[in-house]
Amino acid sequence: MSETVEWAGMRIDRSTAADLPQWRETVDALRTSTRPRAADALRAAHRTGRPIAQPRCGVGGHEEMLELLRRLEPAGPGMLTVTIDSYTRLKQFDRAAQALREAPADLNGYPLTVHGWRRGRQLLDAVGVPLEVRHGSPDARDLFAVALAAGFTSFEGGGIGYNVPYCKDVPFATSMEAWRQVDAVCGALADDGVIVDRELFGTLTAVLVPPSISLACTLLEAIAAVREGVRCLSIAYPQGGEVHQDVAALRSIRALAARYLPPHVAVHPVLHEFMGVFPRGRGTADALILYGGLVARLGGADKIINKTNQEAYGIPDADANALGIRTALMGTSELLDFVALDEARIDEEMSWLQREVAELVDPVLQDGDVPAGVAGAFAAGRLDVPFSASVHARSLVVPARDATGAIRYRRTGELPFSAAVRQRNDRLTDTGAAAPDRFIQAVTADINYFLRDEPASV
Amino acid sequence: MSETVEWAGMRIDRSTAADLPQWRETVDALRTSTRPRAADALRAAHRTGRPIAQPRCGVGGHEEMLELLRRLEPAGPGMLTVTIDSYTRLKQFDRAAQALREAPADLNGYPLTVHGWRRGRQLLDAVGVPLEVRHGSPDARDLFAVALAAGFTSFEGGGIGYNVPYCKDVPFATSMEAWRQVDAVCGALADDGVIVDRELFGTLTAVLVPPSISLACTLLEAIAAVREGVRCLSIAYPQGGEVHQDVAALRSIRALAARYLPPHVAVHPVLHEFMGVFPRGRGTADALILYGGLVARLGGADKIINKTNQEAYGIPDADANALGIRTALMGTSELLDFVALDEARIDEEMSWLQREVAELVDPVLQDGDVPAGVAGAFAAGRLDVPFSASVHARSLVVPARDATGAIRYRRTGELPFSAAVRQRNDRLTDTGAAAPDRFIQAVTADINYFLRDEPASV
Amino acid sequence: MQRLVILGVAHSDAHAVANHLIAMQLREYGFTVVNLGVCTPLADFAAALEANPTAEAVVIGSLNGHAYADLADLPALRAAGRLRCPVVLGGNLTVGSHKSAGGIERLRGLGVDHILENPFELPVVLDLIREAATAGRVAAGV
Amino acid sequence: MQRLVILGVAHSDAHAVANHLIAMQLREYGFTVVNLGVCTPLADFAAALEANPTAEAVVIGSLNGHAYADLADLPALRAAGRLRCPVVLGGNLTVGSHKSAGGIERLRGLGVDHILENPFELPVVLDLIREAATAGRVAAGV
Ligand code: B12
Ligand code: B12
Repeated sequence: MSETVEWAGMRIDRSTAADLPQWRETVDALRTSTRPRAADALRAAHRTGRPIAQPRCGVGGHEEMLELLRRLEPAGPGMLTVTIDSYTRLKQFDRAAQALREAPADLNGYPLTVHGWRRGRQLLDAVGVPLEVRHGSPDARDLFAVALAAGFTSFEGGGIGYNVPYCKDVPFATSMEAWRQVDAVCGALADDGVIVDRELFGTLTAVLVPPSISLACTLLEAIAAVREGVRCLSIAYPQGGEVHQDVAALRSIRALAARYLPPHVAVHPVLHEFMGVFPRGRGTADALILYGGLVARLGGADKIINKTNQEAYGIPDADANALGIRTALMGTSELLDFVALDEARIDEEMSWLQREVAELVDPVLQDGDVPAGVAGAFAAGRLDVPFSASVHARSLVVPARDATGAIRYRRTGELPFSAAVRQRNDRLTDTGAAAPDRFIQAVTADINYFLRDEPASV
Repeated sequence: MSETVEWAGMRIDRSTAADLPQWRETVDALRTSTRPRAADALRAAHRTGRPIAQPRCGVGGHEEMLELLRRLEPAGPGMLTVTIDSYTRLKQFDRAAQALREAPADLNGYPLTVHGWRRGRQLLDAVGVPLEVRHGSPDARDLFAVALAAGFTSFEGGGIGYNVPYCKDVPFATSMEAWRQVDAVCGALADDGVIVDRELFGTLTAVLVPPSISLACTLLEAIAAVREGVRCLSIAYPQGGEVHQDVAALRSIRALAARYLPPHVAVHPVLHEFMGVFPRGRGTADALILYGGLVARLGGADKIINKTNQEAYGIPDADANALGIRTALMGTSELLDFVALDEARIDEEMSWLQREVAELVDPVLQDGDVPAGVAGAFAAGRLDVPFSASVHARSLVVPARDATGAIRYRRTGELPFSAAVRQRNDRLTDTGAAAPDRFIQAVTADINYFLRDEPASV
Repeated sequence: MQRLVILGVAHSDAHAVANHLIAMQLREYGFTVVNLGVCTPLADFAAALEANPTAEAVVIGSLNGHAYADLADLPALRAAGRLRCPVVLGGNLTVGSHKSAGGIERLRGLGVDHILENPFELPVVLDLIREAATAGRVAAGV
Repeated sequence: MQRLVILGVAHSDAHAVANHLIAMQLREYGFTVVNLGVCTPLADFAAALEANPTAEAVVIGSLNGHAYADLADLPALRAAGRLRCPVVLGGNLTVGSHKSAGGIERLRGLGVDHILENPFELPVVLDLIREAATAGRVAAGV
């Protein structure tokens, strides 16, 4: 392992630190910056009742990244992104540097730590909306230090959501501690008047994630973050596909925040447009992107992370991404304000969902130490995620879509659910005990829920 | 006036007739053609419950027209269009020919009579969906003859809808007789097994057209057409902008057909996406196009004529038109099937609307002679259209949007409405007796209902 | 003295709504409006001017993109001594969504005196035209 | 004899779902699956092969577009006598939505033996590999 030093209370690589400005300089630059801030954009969105849209976007080369941001801005995003490449996410900085030298176009994101904070600042100056760093790093301290030095005011990730789906073998103790340090820096900055928006990746493994697992994990991360002084939280939930369930989940974010978090913390529900296997036909892909926008508005989200109609094929080109932004925003148009849902059905979903979340979260909180509680719960399967990338989650839970398309638990594994919750899930997923091969088929069908037989979009 | 001859029972210009094939040849070609037919496409749409989309499209040059059709087809229209230029519409064939020679790109449509039926046939052969001729000719007999010889199976127009908005001084007796002859040819063809889809232009003057006027005019045209043997009718209604009213109007098309037309006639409700002053900003324009698709699906339309986000600027380019098709179709996606409306409110709208239509139509039908009845009613203002282009409609009616945005009658002029209908309209439009200058302002505001303060789309 | 203008829409063009509203607006403003309505050949404008020689201007709308072709006879009419009063034109003057300045130039080349974007400019422009006429000269474009 | 394969996801890649499902599917089909999971360096595949010398193939998934860079060490490992059994690769192998054939060629150039579109082809391909091995020769691509 490389040698580490302390920067703003976080331990980061000596080589990363060597290139950074002094901490006070960084704080002053952030405090006096006249650039638009993420927290303000989110607050404004909340006031208008219309979510802003934000694409994922990141390419290897610096000029190409500038160009990409400039091409996306006219589509009307309320925030833009610097999506980080897989090497940087996993702290394989050398490989990122090598790829950047040899074949920048082959990178699946922008290696910010390699490019350095000065170039990051150029990205921020290139457009008139705030930028967020989106990545997937179980330990993002180096990346966060560079991002702050550049002047970013929004940073995604957390000790659960950026561990479980993004690496094989990082213990929760490690990732929770790394993110505790990030959050503590945010707390210190908040005391200095600089609010950093911290988005929590409730999407987890993205495919058939039961809403209560998503909300439980982000809620635990939120509680941990607030304890470190974080004041602005974007809590992201992945669209599952059934409108009542998705709206209930988005609305539950505020309800749970009111119950578990202090009132001085700004909480912004965020919808990640459908994160599972995306339809390959342009018609359904576009419709799904639109649908996400509409669900976000109905659910009271402040932000939508849009998908594109090239999602099923590969990292989208700028045109497809711009169209994705526009299509998602179309779903938020006031012209669709006549769309109303069965509120009783949503209330019922909300009440069950919040009950499930409480049954998952309350035991973890019992001992007061959130990071330790999280690690222990995952080890025991009392917190769990389907299809985990990390070996530290047991993936004993098995999700299934019910007859309406809503995501339920086919098997609850070791989750500490009450009998009532288990019975409801059993009832909703009762399709007879599937034989093993039928089982793979059934899960695959649920995963491929939005696939249609139609002409390819690319 | 130029000399006329008879072709298939219609009187057309000798010069037009000179170039046409024999009538029997035309019938045989239509009967044995293996090209997709409009009537089948509409029937299929009806069966699936999802409207097909169709753009307006027409450019002067023949190669450019072929290219345009080929570029629009991949967007997934269920039918394509040959939109005819203004000269040809008004039988100024010489000017159309001159423009085609000198500056084909300056024409606002495809001069089919000048290009001739052989080229028309090339258009039909260029794509895999049926084509419709859309125009705006008070007397379309020449154009129809050329269209039939080419092999078109769908033709828009009628003695009211293609008179009132499209010319200054053609008496209704003239236009009704010209269209009677067109319909009689369709009747003869139907006896030979060839079904021509006849679309009726309920859009009229397009701007703030009260739904009962639209439905009354197309219903009268439909009755006249059916008497001549027409078997397939597309009855078009222009989206006004208030969802309950628009859905009520679309659903009323079938209800009125059941009441006034024999059951052997296929009636296809068609939504013309918002036909008034179109928003200039891309966001609202796209959203309005989407909204139209959704309204069409909710109203049970079999076809949507889509708009484009360049509508406010000029005839759209192929890319904008393709996107318009896709956006309209997005509104018909099954992913939005959860959208439900207040059915009681729609029922109430439907009942008033159908009552208004009956109060307009029944007196005209009293004497049995529809063309004469129509002419007399317009002369007396018992049928009327706001903002008429034709001097033969009196334009004494004044429309207004009510508080919900629905289009009502501010003044009913000489329309023979019952006291109940008038009272309801008075109540809904009661904004105090507007002073003349306030009046222009109020009407303008209602016309500009969808304009927003946002960046231009072109 | 009662001010008078001749109003109408170009020969191949049937768009009526702006025409209705502009007529209302000018009447509101105190003008007598001889409204020839839609689809009016240039010769009919000339004839109306001859029947109403006090007209201050001939105001033509064109929305369907055919303005140039529909006004192509203006030089010939003027050469024949007709339609000599200022011609004011407005609407959507060329075909297509991507307009170029050339389209407007071409129309000026035909002798169109004033090309306006917005009908609300009409009263001001008509006032200017009258002032210029009173001063014995014609304003050279606005 | 119990058939055995080594399964995993490329070094920089954390996509887990296909990996879970392919493991289930192969077990269903009767294989013993040594599943190394996501983010697996090529050296770990080699080590697993050394620990399980009867493995019929090393089956690698890559979805994040980094297949080429993540497998770049294959020639060096092979030259060192390691990872000598057939390597089967599948997933989304290059960055971007507009794929070119060159991306696949490059991977073959590294010595990847089989590149598959669909995991349902796996059993058939594994059967072919075994036949070829039994016949004492290695199938030259599928
Ligand atoms: C309503 C409408 C119709 C109705 C008209 C009903 C009627 N008889 O009035 C219907 C559906 C029948 C129709 C038909 C056609 N239309 Co139309 N129509 C429109 C639409 C949607 C609104 C026009 C309108 O009434 N606006 C309200 C009034 C108050 O404003 P306005 O007309 O836009 O005019 C403004 C300015 O131009 C200006 N102005 C207008 N006249 C004048 C005159 C003077 C002197 C001045 C100073 C200013 C001025 O002031 C107004 C207010 O700002 C426009 C697109 C749009 N704007 O959204 C297309 C539009 C004008 N139509 C268009 C066309 C081409 C046609 C057709 C030729 C069909 C075709 N080929 O597509 C036919 C006309 C056939 C013919 N012979 O002319 C095109 C023009 C294209 C171009 N120039 O490139 C437009 C822009 C649509 C499009 N994008 O393709 N149309
Ligand atoms: C779910 C998902 C995620 C989840 C993954 C959770 C998890 N840990 O598993 C999350 C959100 C975390 C995620 C993260 C990222 N993702 Co992702 N993700 C997807 C998504 C939506 C579905 C993938 C999936 O699970 N499918 C279900 C399984 C069953 O099928 P599959 O993986 O698609 O694989 C099929 C085939 O490829 C093949 N196959 C797969 N493996 C193998 C192996 C063998 C041997 C064979 C024969 C066949 C085979 O069989 C499968 C069934 O047909 C796809 C897009 C899509 N398809 O809709 C993007 C996608 C794969 N992701 C992509 C990327 C780039 C990333 C990131 C790098 C972020 C970024 N820069 O954008 C990170 C990963 C970071 C890292 N270190 O790797 C890109 C890949 C781009 C490219 N190649 O150009 C895609 C295509 C999205 C896109 N359009 O940008 N992702």
